[in-house]
Amino acid sequence: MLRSWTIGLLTACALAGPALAQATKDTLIVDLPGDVATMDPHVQWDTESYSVYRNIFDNLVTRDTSGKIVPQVATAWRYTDPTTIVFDLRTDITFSDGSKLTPADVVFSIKRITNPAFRSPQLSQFDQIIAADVTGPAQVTLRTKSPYPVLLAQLVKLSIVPQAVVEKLGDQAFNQQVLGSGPYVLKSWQRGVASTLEANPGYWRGAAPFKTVTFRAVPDIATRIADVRTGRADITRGLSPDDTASLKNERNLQVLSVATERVSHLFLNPAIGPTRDKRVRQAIAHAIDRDAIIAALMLGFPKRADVMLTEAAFGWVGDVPFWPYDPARAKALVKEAGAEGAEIPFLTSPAYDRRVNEAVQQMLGEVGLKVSFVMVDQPTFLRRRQGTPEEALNMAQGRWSCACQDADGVIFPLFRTGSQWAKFSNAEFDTAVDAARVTLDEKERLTHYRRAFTILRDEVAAVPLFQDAAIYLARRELKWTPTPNEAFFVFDMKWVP
Amino acid sequence: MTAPVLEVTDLAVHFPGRTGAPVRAVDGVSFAVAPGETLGLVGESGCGKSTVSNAVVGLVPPTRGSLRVMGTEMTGATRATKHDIRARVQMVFQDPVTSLNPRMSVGAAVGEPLLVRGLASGAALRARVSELLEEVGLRPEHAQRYPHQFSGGQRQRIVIARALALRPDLLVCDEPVSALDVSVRAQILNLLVELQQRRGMASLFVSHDLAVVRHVCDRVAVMYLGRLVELAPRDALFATPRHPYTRALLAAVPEPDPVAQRAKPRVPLAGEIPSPSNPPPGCTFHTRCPFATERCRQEVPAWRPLGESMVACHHAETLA
Amino acid sequence: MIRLLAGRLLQAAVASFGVLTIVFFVMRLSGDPTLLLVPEGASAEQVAQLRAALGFDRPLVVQYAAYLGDLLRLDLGESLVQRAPVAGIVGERIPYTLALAGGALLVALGIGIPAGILMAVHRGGVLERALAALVLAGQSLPTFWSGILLILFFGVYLGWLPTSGADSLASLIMPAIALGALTMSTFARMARISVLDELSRDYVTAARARGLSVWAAVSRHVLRNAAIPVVTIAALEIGNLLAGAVIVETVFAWPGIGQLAIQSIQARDFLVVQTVVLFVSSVYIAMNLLADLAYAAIDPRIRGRS
Amino acid sequence: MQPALIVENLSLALGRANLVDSVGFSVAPGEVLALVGESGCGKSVTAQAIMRLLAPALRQTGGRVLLAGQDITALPERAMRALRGQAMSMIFQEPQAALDPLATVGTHIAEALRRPLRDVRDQVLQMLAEVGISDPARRIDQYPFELSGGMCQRVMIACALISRPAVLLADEPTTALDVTIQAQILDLLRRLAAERRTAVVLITHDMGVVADIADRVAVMYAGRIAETGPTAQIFARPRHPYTSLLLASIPRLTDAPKSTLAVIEGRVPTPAEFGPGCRFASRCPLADDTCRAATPPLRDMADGRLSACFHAEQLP
Amino acid sequence: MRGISPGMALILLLLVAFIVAALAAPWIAPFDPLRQSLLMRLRPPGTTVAAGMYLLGTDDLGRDLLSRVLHGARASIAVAALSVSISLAFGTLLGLLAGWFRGWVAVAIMRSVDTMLSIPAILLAVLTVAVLGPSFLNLILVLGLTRWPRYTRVAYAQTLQVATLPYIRAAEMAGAGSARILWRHILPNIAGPLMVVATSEFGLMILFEAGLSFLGLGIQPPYPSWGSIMSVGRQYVERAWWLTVFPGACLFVLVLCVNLFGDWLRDRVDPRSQGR
Repeated sequence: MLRSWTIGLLTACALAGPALAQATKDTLIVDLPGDVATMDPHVQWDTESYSVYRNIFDNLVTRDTSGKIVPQVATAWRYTDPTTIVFDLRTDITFSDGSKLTPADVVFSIKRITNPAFRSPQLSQFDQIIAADVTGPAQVTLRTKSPYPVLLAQLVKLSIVPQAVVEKLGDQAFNQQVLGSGPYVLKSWQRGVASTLEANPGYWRGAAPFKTVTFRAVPDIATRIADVRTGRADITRGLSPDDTASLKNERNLQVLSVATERVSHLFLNPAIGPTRDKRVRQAIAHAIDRDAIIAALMLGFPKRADVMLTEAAFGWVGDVPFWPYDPARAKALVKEAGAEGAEIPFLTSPAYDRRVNEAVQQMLGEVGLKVSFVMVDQPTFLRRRQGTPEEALNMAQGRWSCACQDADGVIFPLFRTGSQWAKFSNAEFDTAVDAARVTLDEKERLTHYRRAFTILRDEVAAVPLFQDAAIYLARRELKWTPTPNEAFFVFDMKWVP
Repeated sequence: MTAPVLEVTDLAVHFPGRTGAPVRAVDGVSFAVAPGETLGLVGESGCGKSTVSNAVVGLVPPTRGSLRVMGTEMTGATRATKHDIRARVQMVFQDPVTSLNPRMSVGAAVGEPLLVRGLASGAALRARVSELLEEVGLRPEHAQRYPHQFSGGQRQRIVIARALALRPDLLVCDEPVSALDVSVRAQILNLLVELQQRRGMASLFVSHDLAVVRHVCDRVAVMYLGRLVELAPRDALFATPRHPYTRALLAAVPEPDPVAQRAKPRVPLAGEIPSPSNPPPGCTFHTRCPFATERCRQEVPAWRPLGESMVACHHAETLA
Repeated sequence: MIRLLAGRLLQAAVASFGVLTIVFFVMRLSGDPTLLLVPEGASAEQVAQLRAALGFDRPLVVQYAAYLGDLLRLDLGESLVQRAPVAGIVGERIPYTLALAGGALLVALGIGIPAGILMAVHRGGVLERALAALVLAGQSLPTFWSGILLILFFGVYLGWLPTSGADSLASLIMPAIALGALTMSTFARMARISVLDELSRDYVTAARARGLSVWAAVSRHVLRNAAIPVVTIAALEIGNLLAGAVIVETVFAWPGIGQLAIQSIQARDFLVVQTVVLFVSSVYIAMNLLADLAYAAIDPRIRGRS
Repeated sequence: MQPALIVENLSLALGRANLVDSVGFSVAPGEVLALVGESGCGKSVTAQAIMRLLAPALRQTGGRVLLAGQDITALPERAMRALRGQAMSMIFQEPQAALDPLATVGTHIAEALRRPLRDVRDQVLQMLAEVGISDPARRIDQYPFELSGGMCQRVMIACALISRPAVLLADEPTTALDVTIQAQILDLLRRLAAERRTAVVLITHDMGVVADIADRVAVMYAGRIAETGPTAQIFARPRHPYTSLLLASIPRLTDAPKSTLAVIEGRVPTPAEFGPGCRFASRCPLADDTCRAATPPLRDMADGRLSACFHAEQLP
Repeated sequence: MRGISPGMALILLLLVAFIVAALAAPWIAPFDPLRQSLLMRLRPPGTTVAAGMYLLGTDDLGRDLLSRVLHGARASIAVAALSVSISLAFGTLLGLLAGWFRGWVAVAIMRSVDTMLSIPAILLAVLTVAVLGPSFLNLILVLGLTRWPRYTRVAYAQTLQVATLPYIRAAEMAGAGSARILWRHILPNIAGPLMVVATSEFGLMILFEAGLSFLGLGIQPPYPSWGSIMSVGRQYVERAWWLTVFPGACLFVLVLCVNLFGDWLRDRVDPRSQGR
């Protein structure tokens, strides 16, 4: 303990030297809003942790830049029956300590994350898997409780860890000194400060683009922008559209953006208060000028969304248009419902864009509905939003991501009767999403989802606003195309002089 | 003889000391004040005279001994009894600046005892306050003003008016004129003498100034290191002091008369007053006494009558 | 002296226990972190399962007793979020916190105390007013704004200082100034008051009557006497410098315990928050003890007491 | 013989208020002059003005101070510092407050010699013995809180006299002390002043102290000198109504007890209330329109005394 | 003694001006501070539209900054004034009780003071806001209930001092009970030093609210406070400087004036009564 203090003090005080950033182009410095919570990929999966350990591990399957699920550790897969799937694995992958990645490691990884005693927060994404077995020298077989169409999408997030190392070190120590088969190796991790990765020389997919990559924790966006401007960092994320306005002209910088798989939406509670009346919900839908919000507030970065899903996810349908902006109609509906001047409590937290909330408040005010904000911090927000309809209030903003890129991960938990998020209850909707959940046939599933989205639109269970944009600021020489899943896969970046 | 207004018997007040040993501020003091009488209590700083006056008005609890006011025992009395007795004994303090609440009008201060004891309120209270102010030589309209608008002498008059409000049987004056300028001092002394005569009120007059004590008191008690060394009628004490300390004290007072003062024999008392937490054995004065003998160092002198006086000295007879 | 210290330690123990209890219960009242940990689509059963696994389904009193039991065994527990021993998580931040607090204290003492003394000695003069405006300015700007202005000016436009981080002495300069500015004015005002107070005392006139100049009287006599109240305030302020630096640490990306505490509160990482607060209050108490010892070193009246 | 200290027409102002007005006196070596008056009469600020240690709000508006014939009024601060504690010294009313609580006895005295204590230890020990402190070798390293008030005043006297100054300003040196201790200190002062030929300006309000020790007296009232003269004559036959009333108002061991004391009615005017005439006029039984209109000059009464009263001759 | 220097007069004048502006905000503000205009976002000072001139420009939702700064003064000053009043009242009461009754009462109260002081105020505030949620009322309660120990310390020390004075003993002898003595005799005489603490706390509370706004826990949108305007405007430091500069200047001048006023007040009440 004492020793680490002393060392820390030395690092803090003694290392007066030039900024690290401009050293050589062998390095990449990334400013993240926070530090890695856990390096162990089976524990936390918050954006910061994921951004870092994603580069250290390989997954069973992955997505290409277009979002299609493609092989990684697995070369091919097939269903032998609706609940059993067989994966063929590569045999040429080694972990960075030189040991081979075997089917046993894959099975170990699945069993580890699904073991309730391990208390993985990600457990619910994998708990449909009830068995994993090595069924050949390069083959594993998984079985699910029931037909589970989202399995592959979930497996995209499953990192393969080396069984021998984990068992030797124990969970706590492994978290400190993770080791995987990915393009990078963890070199050092100063909690709360930075983590540094080094290229894995023997990576099976080829040489990594940077010798070292440093991820720094810089909570304040203004400071992160200053870091990139001064070259102290090469890339950062989390900019708001307004931040880009004065940066677009800077010669050394580039603003990168991509539409993510998150849909910003307004949840409407049909169980309580004035929003029980469908006409009031419809009025809200008509009152909100989504295009104005996107153009004026968000400077055109996000894409308008008509359903509660993005094109990047399976289940998206383009032929269920949402209610148009029509304030006159909205006013009339409010009047018809006798809800003029009705108070609409709006639950929100600092995690949601304040300006969108305030714009919505004004737009609803113009059609005769009085929005009042109830601000709570994020944990409380989550608790109340999942609590009783009274706790969840009449309205709230949401930015849903299941990271599985499938409609099942979005509208099922949000609207299916019995889910703690859902305050909406519709038997026909329930039938449709239940059916889609256990059907492997994509066409059939799509039909179910079209039905479900139509019901959501007609009942106005929510107002989809837009597909969120992820905005990055990078040095001009960095070449990278950001992906919708907000992953920071360094292997895909490179310097171009 | 009528019953005394105040009867103090073997009073002791000890405070916890810093070093562990208790500070014996007052250590076995007995005296009585008769109705209409003014008893002077003199001594140097630290001798315990102020502690005696604080004990008499109930501001410090006695460690030992008895305090009777108008025949009622104070030590161990119930709260209600104490509350009643307190009305019979009032006090005038040394510093007229700190003895009045600066944020309270003079009228409110003088009327407070009457108000909180429910003896007067409203117009009656105002009338009574006016009366009291006039009695001490102030004007009724002064009631509206605040203490800072008055000079030291006037403030002391206000304090006296407040003390008189409850028509006490005993007025305890703790160095009432030592913080005042010479010319003002005379005004207050005249007022006190006048009040004694007009009201026939008994008082306990604590002072370090022998000339002042002689001027206002009927009998005088001399204290040294927590004990009485001599108690005598005024004229007897000043004419024939029986205790060597009384004599030294008298000799040390500078007379405002160069001829007399320079003619005085110079026998200044040597040394300093010992600490009351560690008093010398025997007669506590023996460390400074020019007449001390071995006996004085061993044996505590008895409190005994000698002529008109009471004295605590082994050699009182040989001094005279 | 020993008795004084023993008494203070007892008081310190009581205060620490109070701190622990308050923070424990306030934190639990704010809800538990289970919902923050699970994926958004998790079902009620899955949430309940994790909650039970983390032990948050037990009655509060049981959790409290368990926590105290662990503490008595000097076990600070494991972070729910980071899955690592809390002692290590907090411990790794402490050097940074100490460096920042030290730097800020240096700024505050180095500027604040001389400014306060000058203000007292030049009372009523132009110098006093100029210094007053200077030291008070430090306390009149929100740090989150002055911080970003410092970064833009010295970091981006001039390029003199690193814009963020904690990897060099240079990167300590701006956060230390931003944090020290607040404390500086407290020190300056306190130093001014106590020097003024001492200057009005007779011994200063007496020293000057012996032929000492004002500055000689100040340096030979006044400063030691004036130091006593300043030491008290300094001890009080150090607690604030340690974990009150939340905003400065956030703006300058300084990895101290203030930032850790805020992030842990937001993540409901109870044990980390409790440990941070325990650490800060212990330092605060230790500083008060040190201040008591400092009095004794300065003041013979206290030293003389057994 | 040349006076050790001459003060001529000294005037001091606080803002616009004329706090001290044309005060003058002189003291010869070995002589004790008592500057006597009630609080607020300006006697203490006069002493501070002589030392040039006035509070910043006060300013000298006229007059001069001669030390051994040298005019020190316009001396630069550096030169004044050389005189303070060397050619003229001062002692104070509250001896315990006048000593730095955190410095030892020896440090204080060595400071007056402007030498480190270790260089002058013997000299300091000798001085401590001379001011009557028993066991100087122990006392020299003690702190003020370990000494009684009387001993602190002895230390102050040692500080003041160790450099053998020509003039000692003693500002109420015994007021805070008990009578028996006061007698000791007065004796000490008298002895040392005589032995060392020090001119002493003793500031006091106590006529008893004046009678005991002073060779000459200057009575001050409201910032002006009322009268000056040899002690015996002032007490025997005051030449100013103020002095006369003051003496009559003091209770004495020889008076009739409980008799009515003479009283000076009213109170001292504040500086804001100072009018054009005699400042005592508002309280004076002899005052007439002349007194209220014009300032009475200090007149020579032919017996070595000066009085600032138009009616001095009417006094008995 | 009663004199007020010209500098002090200016400070008092400014303080009065701030309070008047805050009170009169609804009548003197040129626009509705909540009225957005997405087309008029981030316009510089002096921009003229049909409805009038945006004298200080507009914010990121096209609202008039001058109106928001005026209404923000209301919120900032109200939060500070109310929270200071609460902690002043509560802290003083405890300090009076501890100083008057001494013994175990004092031990209990002063130990809780130690406890409260050893938890950094900002952490305690963030924690409590997390529990209660950041409404205007809760904000005041949180600030009020976390800052009382400062007053308790001063009130305790002062009460101990005043309680020994003769006029308190005179009141006891008059027969006054503890409540009367505390209320009529002690409280008025310790008010000076407490007001000094209160002024410096007032400035701190304004900054504290601003800090909490930065952390997302201050006055809640759309209602403005200086802190919330600035923490939003911080994002636009370079692009729309007016968003931080105007409220920042107001905040700076107000806090500076309050602090200077506090120093002046401190010099007028006995300096010796401080910090001991």
